[in-house]
Amino acid sequence: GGGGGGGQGGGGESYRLTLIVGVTGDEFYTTMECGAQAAAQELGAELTVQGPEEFSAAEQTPILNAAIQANPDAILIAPTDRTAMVAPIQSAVNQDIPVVLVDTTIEKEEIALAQISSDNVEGGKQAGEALAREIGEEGKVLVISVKPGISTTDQRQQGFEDAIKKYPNIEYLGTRFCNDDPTVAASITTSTLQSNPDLKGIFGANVFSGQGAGTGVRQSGKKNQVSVVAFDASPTQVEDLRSGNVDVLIAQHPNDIGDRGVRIAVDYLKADKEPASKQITTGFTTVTRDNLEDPEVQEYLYKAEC
Amino acid sequence: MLSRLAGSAFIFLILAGLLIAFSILEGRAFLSGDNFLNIAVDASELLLLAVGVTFVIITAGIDLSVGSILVLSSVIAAQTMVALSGTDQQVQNFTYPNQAVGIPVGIAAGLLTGLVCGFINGLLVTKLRLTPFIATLGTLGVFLGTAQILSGGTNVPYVPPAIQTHVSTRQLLGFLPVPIAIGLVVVGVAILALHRTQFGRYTYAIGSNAEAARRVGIDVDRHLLKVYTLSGFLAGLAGIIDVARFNTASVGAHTLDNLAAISAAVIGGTSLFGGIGSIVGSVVGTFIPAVLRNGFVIHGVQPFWQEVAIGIVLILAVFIDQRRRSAEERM
Amino acid sequence: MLSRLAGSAFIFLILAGLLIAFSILEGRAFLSGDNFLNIAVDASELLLLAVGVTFVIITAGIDLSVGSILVLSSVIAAQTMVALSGTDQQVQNFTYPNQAVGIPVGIAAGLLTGLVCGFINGLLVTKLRLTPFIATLGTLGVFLGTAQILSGGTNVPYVPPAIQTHVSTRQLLGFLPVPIAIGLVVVGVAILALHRTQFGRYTYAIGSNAEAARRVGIDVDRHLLKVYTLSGFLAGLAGIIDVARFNTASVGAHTLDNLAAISAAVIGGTSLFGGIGSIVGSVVGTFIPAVLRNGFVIHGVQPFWQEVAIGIVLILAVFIDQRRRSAEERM
Amino acid sequence: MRGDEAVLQVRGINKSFGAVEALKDVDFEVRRGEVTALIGDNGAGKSTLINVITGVLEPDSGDIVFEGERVVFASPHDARERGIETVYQDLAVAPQLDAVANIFLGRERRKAGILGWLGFLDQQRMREETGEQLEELRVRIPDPTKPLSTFSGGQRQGVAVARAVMWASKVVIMDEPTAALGVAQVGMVLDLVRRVRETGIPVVFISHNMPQVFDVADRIVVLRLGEVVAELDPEEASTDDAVAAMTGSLRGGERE
Amino acid sequence: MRGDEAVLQVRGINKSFGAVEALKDVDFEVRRGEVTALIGDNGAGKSTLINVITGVLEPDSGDIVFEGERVVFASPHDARERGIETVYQDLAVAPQLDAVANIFLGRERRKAGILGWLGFLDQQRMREETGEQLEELRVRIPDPTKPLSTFSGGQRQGVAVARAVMWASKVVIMDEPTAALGVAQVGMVLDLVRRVRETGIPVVFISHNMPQVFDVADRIVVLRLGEVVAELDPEEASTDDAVAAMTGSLRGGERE
Ligand SMILES: Nc1ncnc2c1ncn2[C@@H]1O[C@H](COP(=O)(O)OP(=O)(O)OP(=O)(O)O)[C@@H](O)[C@H]1O
Ligand SMILES: Nc1ncnc2c1ncn2[C@@H]1O[C@H](COP(=O)(O)OP(=O)(O)OP(=O)(O)O)[C@@H](O)[C@H]1O
Ligand SMILES: [Mg+2]
Ligand SMILES: [Mg+2]
Repeated sequence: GGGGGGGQGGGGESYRLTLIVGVTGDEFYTTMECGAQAAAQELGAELTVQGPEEFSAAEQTPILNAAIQANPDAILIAPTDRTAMVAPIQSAVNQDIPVVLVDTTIEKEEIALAQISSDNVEGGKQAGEALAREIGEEGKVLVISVKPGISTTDQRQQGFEDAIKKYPNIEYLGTRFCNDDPTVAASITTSTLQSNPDLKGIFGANVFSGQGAGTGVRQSGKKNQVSVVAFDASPTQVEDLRSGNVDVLIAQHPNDIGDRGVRIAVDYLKADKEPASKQITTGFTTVTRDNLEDPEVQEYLYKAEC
Repeated sequence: MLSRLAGSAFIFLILAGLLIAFSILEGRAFLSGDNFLNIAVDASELLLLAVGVTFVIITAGIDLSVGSILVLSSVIAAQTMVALSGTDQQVQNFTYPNQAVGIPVGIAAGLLTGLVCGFINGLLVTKLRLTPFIATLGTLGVFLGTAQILSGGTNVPYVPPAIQTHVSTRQLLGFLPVPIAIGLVVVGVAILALHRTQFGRYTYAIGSNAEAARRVGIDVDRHLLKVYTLSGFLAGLAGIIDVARFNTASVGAHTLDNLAAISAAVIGGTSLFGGIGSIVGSVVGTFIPAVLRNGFVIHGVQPFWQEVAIGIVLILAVFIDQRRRSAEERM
Repeated sequence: MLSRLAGSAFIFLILAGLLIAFSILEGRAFLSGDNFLNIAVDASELLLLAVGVTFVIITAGIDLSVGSILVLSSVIAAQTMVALSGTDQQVQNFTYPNQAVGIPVGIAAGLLTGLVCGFINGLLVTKLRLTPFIATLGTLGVFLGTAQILSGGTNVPYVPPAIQTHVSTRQLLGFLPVPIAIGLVVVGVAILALHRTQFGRYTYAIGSNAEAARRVGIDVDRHLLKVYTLSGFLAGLAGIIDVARFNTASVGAHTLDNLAAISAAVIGGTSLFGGIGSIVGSVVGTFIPAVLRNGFVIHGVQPFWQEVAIGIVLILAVFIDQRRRSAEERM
Repeated sequence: MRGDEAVLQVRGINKSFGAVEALKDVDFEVRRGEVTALIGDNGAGKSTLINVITGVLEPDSGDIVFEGERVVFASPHDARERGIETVYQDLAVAPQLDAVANIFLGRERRKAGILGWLGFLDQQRMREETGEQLEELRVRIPDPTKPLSTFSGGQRQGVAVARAVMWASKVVIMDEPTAALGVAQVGMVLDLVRRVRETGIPVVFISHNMPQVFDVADRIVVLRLGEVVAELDPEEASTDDAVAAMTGSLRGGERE
Repeated sequence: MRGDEAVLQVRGINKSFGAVEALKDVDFEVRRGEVTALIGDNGAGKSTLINVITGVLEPDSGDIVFEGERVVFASPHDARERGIETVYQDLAVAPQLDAVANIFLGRERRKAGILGWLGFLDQQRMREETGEQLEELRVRIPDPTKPLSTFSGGQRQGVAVARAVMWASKVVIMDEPTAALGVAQVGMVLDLVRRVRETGIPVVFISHNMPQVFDVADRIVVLRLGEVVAELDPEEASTDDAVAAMTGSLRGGERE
């Protein structure tokens, strides 16, 4: 292994890294890509980004296999399933390609060089806490998610549920799925407001869920009654926050994840240096209209372009 | 042609039946003007796609690329609006000194994009003689990829909110949201065009027997070019509505819109083998799943069960409609 | 029938051309046994779906539910394996005392599920006389919803890893991964069944002229029932491979498999209007996109550009194939 | 061989399509070794009667008696099983299949042994038998292994006729088998009809061409607006009688 | 009115389908006020010749001269524009459309004024004109507003004939227009052919039925295996001559 342009040799050499995201065209991963690209540029490495069209192991596996075939010096991957991606990642490791897990993880995480993950359960908890605060700890709340079987959003939903359990006056209406289509998310919102006119809060578990929830609330003219908490903090979401369509954003730190992933990989390639800790958990930032302009919050807003 | 209308009138009854059932079950929660307006606004984009696809399917074609055209049009519309409405600095601070120019030009750009995409589909089908399935499967990827390249794969930010207030939230005559108004106009024009004009006549003739159409002197290729362009244009229009509703261009969404639009047409009685179909049917075919989804959410049906229930109701609705149709034919 | 084979041989040449192009471009990174085996394993599930769907499409039908059947079969297989291989406690500690029973019974349960789902599709098409598009659109939702209800919407955990080591990682004769072996057997049997047996003959006859088939005494309904059941069974088999490869049942995936499988068939020259098609064509139609994706990833093409490039190559490939075909007909 | 023995009888058949009464109380019989011509204006109900006899359509009322036994043909399969073969007016061929496949459709020859049990076709044998059959019937077609969609209308008709004659053991029904045929081919079909009669198998022959009808028929049944209005003996009646009966301008002969 | 003036001439037409030479150096002309019968065995190339004349097929070589001017019909549209109307052997009708729509297909009547400019159809007027036309031609069909798929073969043929006659201003071509017709309907079509001739418009009439051909034709052109082998004068030649020329058993008359 390690052939091609790699080698464990000197500093001047340009390492070829491949980042495989969970799904292409997703703001979160795009921002992660930005962070990774910036770090790669700084360290003189060459980064290729790949990813499947659907967040699924069946779609991601062929891409990982092909990427291995190109024999990069290291692979950064956001595995789409804890169990399913073990074997494909193992085959990369078997070929002596170091693997850094970014954002999500796998059951046998020890085979990876490191894993830098957002704790999505924790993120969901923060969303729950934030929503509880927004609605004065009482009233009906709803979750809108992508579709069942996607680990990241499932965990956010789980964290959210855990958090609101603590509030006896909050009535949880359950989770609805929008197939990652904001139009469907909007219609779920308007329909729910028909049956539960006293709905107080919605948690949109990803970009499109939140976007659709905000639109649905506005369409029903209940902007003042219903609080919307959404995951991620892309520029359009920040706009929604400013305009009041959404009330709270749970920003992950994808830029950070990408940046650190590349650094860990390059460090290892250059100096054979394993990271101090194999497990790095990045945090979340709760963004509201009030703290939006704070510099430490601004830092974590996603970027549309690098 | 009369029996065709009678046929679509019957599937209309099935939709009415669903509406009545949910009204009885849910009372005011379902049966309210607000709810119906919301259902209609939410379905407005799909409705436009379904109308365009209906024309295509009646010619015995298919258009898998409508969702991608929608996305590409919305990206180009949104980016044009952002670029023309102010400097980078200005728009990032949400001030849009030139939005009076930017928004209309953006809308025009989006519509033009849809038109051009549809035209490309038409060229592939008529000049390269590709089967429509392959042609539009190919452009599905090309258009979507282009949208992703242009937008960097993210939703387009900083779209002037005025488009939202002027198009999506604005209510004509004090109650009619603009997306519904657009939908009504498009459906009205489409009904006339399909059932009352030469354009519609040729559409049916080509789907019924393309060789016969050619032999009586119809320029089949030219007509197909128009039909695919129309479908693209309507997808572009849906893209504009999308931008107006969400104040951004949603690049990652709309992957399943093609299947949804084709389904709407087929539920409404349009034959995938061409020559048979109606706009009214496709309208009903758009609303049956929309109403079911709305009613089930209001009723509080568990999401997993919803999938099952919608599938079953769909099968039953079309089954009843078909029985009725063949009974009519026997009369 | 000979010219049909010649036709599919030509699209084979296009695939060969792609393989050669990438081999020249990428050298050993692309042109290696390992890489080809990986491509084949990755495409094995889609291949089975495409084979089943090819039979259906040749009868002038369509099967939109194959992805859902795959998911439902894999959920039922996985849950059966987990339930029978040990107590809850044991499996959660990854010990599987009864897996020698659990795994085979799970596989049987998954295959049976596929069979039953396909049979249901067949019943809807033949007994309720629904258009295949609507019937399988309905069951698409029903089967997927059922899978979600059974699994609670999450991937099924604690599947005995032995299925992975015995089925997916295991290499027959020291080099042939089991999914590829299954694919080869299925493709071989399907080629014989379609081109050499009465079953295949009836499949073509029904798609070519269903009424004529009925008039010569073919029991059209019975045959269609078999064809849809076959498609369901192959989807079930693909579900088993999915469980074996990923050691879990993925409920959230496979939404686009139906379109992918139909595309594979159509790229391979199968006509959506029935009566025309071949298994070899569908195999090639499965591998053209798979090879393109693999080659582009190795070459480091940006994902968004990949979409565009795949779309263009697809259009070109089918265009060349069609030109060639009509040239042959003219001869 | 010719005789009065009725192989197939239909009695009191009624069939309507919505408001159109296509068949009104029709009695009709086919006798051993006889060619029965069925004639009538366009839309008289000839094809509908054939479709009822062969199980394609279910009659609204009426009985079918085959070889002395009341039968219900629920599908064309049942009629074919009993040895009744038909050349349908729309031919009922599969255009994407070749002549061999069409001729053997629903009656495929399978390989011997286990392969045959698995459904494997004996293509070789079918090709040979097709060649022999076409030879014997003197039907000329370009290439029996080319799809029928490349054949001219007359050539397709030849294939459909060959198929029916090849398989019939009890009755052959031909619905306008000569409509698209050239003079020479018509001669061959009429010849064929006579040869089938020689073997004792009765033929039902539908045509609008009176010379052909009078040339070949032993008995002429005239349908008009769904009713049997006359039965003529070609030896006695003239073409004008037949035309008069079909168009209703004159009763050409009393019903039996 | 009848004369030697050629309205349409084709010269040296060749057309092959792969190995099949469907037309070999064919010369053919259509003269003012004349009915030209085109006869020949199945597969002789009659329909192919028609398809070449009407722009459906492009000839491999050869010229078409229309009204003294060399023309190239790139599509059937061009031929129709020039006033050439055709009843195709496969009818070329749209089964899902009704008789009115089929008769006016490609020639729709539009509403007056702005609506017409927008493409709105004057359905009322088309229905009326269809009624009149069918009346005049004495073509009987069940209901002109029902889709053609519910019509019998003869009824569809009636619609196709009505369409051709209605629109022709220069030439009418009929490829086996009587194949599926009953005796009475055949009489009407032959009558129609004569009436068209009266107006000076030449007719090309293809049929396998010799009595019909001799009844109506002014001139008979015989095709055999893609070649024009004879031109007969029906006043002088007999049916046997024609059959002999078609089947090649005898030269029935020397080429002009
Ligand atoms: N499937 C159908 N639906 C509606 N009407 C029908 C159908 N089949 C036949 N008819 C009508 O029934 C009548 C008898 O039709 P049929 O085809 O039996 O006539 P035919 O004697 O065979 O005529 P032809 O000589 O033209 O073949 C006609 O008026 C026809 O329009
Ligand atoms: N599209 C085609 N492809 C291949 N061969 C064709 C095609 N069209 C016609 N042919 C062949 O060309 C020859 C002439 O056919 P054509 O249809 O002109 O005959 P025809 O004289 O009209 O016969 P018929 O009396 O049966 O209608 C035949 O051998 C036929 O098989
Ligand atoms: Mg008939
Ligand atoms: Mg012909």
